[in-house]
Amino acid sequence: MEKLGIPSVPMATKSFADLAKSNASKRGMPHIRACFTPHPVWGKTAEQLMAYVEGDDPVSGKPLMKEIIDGLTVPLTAEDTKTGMMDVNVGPPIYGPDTLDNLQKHFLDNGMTDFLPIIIPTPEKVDAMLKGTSHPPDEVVGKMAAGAYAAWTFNVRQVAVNAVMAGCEPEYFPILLAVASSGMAALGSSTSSFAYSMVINGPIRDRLNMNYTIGAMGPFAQPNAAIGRAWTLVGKNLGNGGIPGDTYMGSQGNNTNYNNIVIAENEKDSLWKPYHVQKGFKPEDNVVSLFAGEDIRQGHGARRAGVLENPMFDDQISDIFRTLTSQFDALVICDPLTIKRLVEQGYDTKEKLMEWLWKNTTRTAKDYRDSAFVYTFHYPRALRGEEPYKTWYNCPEDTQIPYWPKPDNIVLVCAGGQTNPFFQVGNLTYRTSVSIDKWM
Amino acid sequence: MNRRKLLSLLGMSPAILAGESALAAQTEKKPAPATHSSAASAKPGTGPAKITTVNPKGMPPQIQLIPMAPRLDSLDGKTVYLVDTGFHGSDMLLEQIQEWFKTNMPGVTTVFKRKAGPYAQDDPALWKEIKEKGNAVIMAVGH
Amino acid sequence: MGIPSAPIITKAFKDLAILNAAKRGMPHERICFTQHPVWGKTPDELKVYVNGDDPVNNKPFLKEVVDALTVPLSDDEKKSGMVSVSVGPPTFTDTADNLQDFYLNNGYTDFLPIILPTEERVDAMMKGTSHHPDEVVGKMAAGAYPPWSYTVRHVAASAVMAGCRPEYFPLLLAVASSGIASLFSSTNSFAFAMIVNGPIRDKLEFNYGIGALGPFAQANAAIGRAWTIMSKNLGNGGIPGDTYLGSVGNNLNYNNVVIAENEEASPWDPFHVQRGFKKEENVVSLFRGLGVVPGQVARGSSVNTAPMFDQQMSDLFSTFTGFFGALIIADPLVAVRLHEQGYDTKDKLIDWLYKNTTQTVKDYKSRNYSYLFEYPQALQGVEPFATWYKLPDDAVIPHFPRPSSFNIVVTGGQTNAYPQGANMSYGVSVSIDKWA
Amino acid sequence: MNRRNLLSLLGLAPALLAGARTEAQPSDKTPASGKSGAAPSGAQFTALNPKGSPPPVKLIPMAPRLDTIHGKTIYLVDTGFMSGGVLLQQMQIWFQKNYPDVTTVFRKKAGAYMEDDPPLWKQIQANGNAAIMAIGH
Repeated sequence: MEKLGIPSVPMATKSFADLAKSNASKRGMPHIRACFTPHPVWGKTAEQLMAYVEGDDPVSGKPLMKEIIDGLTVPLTAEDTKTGMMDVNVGPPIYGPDTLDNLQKHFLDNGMTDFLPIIIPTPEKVDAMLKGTSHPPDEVVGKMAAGAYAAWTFNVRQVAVNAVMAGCEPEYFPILLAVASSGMAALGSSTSSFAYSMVINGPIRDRLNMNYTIGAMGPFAQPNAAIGRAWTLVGKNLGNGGIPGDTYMGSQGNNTNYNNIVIAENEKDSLWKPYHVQKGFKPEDNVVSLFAGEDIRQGHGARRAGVLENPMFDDQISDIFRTLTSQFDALVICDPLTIKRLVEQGYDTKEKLMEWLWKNTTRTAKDYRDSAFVYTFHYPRALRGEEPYKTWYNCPEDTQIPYWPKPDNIVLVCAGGQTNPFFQVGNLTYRTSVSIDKWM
Repeated sequence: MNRRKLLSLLGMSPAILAGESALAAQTEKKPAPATHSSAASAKPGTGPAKITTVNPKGMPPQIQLIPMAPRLDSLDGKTVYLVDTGFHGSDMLLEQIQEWFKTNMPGVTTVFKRKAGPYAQDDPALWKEIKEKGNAVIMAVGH
Repeated sequence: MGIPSAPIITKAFKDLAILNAAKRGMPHERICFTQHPVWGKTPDELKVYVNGDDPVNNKPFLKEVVDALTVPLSDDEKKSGMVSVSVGPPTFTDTADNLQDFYLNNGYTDFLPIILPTEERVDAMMKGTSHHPDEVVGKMAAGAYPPWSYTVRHVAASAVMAGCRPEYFPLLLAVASSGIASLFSSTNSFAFAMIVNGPIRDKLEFNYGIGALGPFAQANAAIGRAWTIMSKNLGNGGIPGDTYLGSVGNNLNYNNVVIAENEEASPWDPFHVQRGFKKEENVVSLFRGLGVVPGQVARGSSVNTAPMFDQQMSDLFSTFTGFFGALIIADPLVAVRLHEQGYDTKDKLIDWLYKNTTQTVKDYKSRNYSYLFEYPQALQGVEPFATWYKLPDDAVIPHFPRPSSFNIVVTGGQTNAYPQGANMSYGVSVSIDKWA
Repeated sequence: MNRRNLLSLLGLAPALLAGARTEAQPSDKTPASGKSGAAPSGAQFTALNPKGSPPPVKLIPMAPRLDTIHGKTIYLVDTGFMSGGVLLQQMQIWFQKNYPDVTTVFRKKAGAYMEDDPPLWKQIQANGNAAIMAIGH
């Protein structure tokens, strides 16, 4: 707006005071005239909101409307009209020399970690990590931002520093480079507390001794643990994410952000095609696929478990789907035993089950439109004429509509140790698949 | 993995398996690093300094060996209890075993029982009944 | 008992069964194995299992069962007495890098870097408590195993490894003294949570604002992680195939769900006060269950009406298993809104949720957990399960057995009115001050 | 937190606020060296900075302000968060009452909340004199 020559006043609720100011600065307007209402706006009546309008800005203490009008009319100062470039400082390239204990404390106190112990990234350890790839240390790997901010760039060496800190071995390094090259940070800046996940396919799983059997998603193997953790450190240090109140706004936070949900697919015991092959890669390719969304939940609460007759896993999965938001997709993680059972039921390919789940997981258009999430994310797209949202907003209220636009919004992968036919469901959306081999 | 390897993982002496005295056969699991030396001090220029750290493991209790119950000469004419601990499908498996006994060892009386209480809980009433009326037990624990 | 017995176990549990029998004192127990899984197989399929071979020993399955009951015992099988279990020497000496590898490769860690527990650091940690280094803190087992015991010094070693500061130590001792391990040996992949209350939250700089459950403060991160490291080292938990059997695993086991209550922004009594403690006391409360899910996506997050958080929570809980409880983790904005709606105490909301979160008897009976855990209790006459199993299929019953299945805690940074729900049951509350 | 503290957290030089041109200036203190503890942990090491490279920020001059809002057209833009629209409608009512000669136009931005909406900006540029944007919740 300001760029177009129209004076404007952004208005946010009080909780976003720090965020709004630092954001404006990052966009080059450190003196923007933002004003604030009390928080929250959602759930207040019209009368309560009128009281906000007639009341004071809780940040400045001045009457809100006077501030808005002043913001539009009081002449600019010299600083307000300044142009040019300013640099952002991230500190010296090397810390120390100092003791390991002091360095450990320095990294922790300066927000460069997840507040847990790290391996100190000495030049020797970083050099050893760099041996894990043929790419030169100064090659630019990509750009990353934890939200709608200016992205930071980073090179192979900077990724290696974070890999060392997280506890990775050099042979894990190509996976991390592949993840970092996607530009996706594992910490988002939304007020929702998002979760992130990666699915790893190909022979590299066995070469690194990744765990895809008992306890596949838990703390039972170094590559699963360290690679997942490194993604969060990469998001903080290379993408400037994870600063509460600035680049991280999740009101309650998400415990999965420590190590992210790392899933090495159990290709050996799965009766279905591996995920990367579905995405057009060869079975011998090494690929990491990234997902983002709300969470992951266990299938135990599902109805129609059919214990005494037949465990109806298709029905159970669909039942869990009904508790997800269609703003994000579904990532189903099946133990190999669950897949065996589904194949016996007739789902001999993933596609057959995806199709069945897509057709059979529905709700009325009324329920769909009543969801606050759908309103925020889908309604604007419907206004723009985007399908299927436009149809879903215009059909009669009692029309049954699917949860997701296509069967492809449902992803099925295999992990687990066959101690019980369980499954878990992530409310997570596929973002991208990246070749690991390219980063060897 | 065979039984011997598995038990050594537990920290149990392989000696028990070889039939030696089972009494407090303490073994020291060899850790990769040297087991003792005074905490070496840092000598810059002489390679990485050695340090000493403590073992974080708690104290496992001793294990009381339980002699197994004497076996029967033959199952003929005996009563065998088939106990279902409650995991999915084990009732149906035991029914099949019951069928098998009827066909192949008609002299055996089988009694099917579902253990009361959740799977990890004891059911003393059932054990008492078996002790009074039964001669042997087949217990389905799996899934 | 004096009665010969033959346990039957599916092949998947082979290692576990042998180890377990050994831990119970019968290293030679005669275990017979069938194919895995048994669940979901037809009678005909099971007949093939029964008439086929034991997949572990490759002998006819039922011949093995009969032999187990009739072949005379060997000398080893008759043996009695006590055996000790070794955990290695008390200290290790090597370079820092080698020790880091050694701890990782021997399963002492969660496979992430640790602070090495040197004697100086362990001594510094123990300055955080007035209790004697050799005092026994408690006993812990990761399931139905003989529990291990441990001293203040053992707890301190794990605390150092996880990255804790000495001032966190009383809280960890309180957790350790409960004997509850955060890794459990079920084939389910359970999750664990702790709620921290009292002035210690500020003293230790716990985060209960923006990102409360995420990696944004040392106290939350390191204390949660220490619980898992303690469970491995003090309770012998977390060995896949032996003391950990979760088929798919749970990401929450790395750091556990650490919730410092936002007592200041909550309109309700803090959790520890509900449990009979004084407000100024420092208390940690432990929970176990399946996991944490966001509530803002549940039905009831309506755009057309004011947000109905009570309905949202109820909708979310109807997809939980009633075997575990329902823990509401409410942002202060949600709590304030509910308070305005008339829920001026946590108990009022719990009462509403208990009465309004319902299911049919048919749905109830069709859930895995009902059959596995509650049907046996019904057989024993335990209420309400005994009654529920007698009602007709279309009868409507509560989703959770009792109001005490529900718990409420407030945390978050008020950037949005979001609740989260955990399918978790309350275990115990422990005084932290006792361990100061 | 005040603006100066916030901006220094960002890594923006405080000099910018004082009106001077900025040079990158190390704000992170390297940890104190020299005070070494007991022997093994006292050895000295160096460690690499794990941070990526932030792009420089291009300063954008603000648009000239209006002399007065009397007789002007103000767009009230709802970026799509929950209830932002209701708040702006209350504000419209306030303008009608207190500034009856101000024309207010309410618009909901198309696209998801983070996406741009160029046709709307064009419309405001053509028909409006000022804008108030509701970003909150």
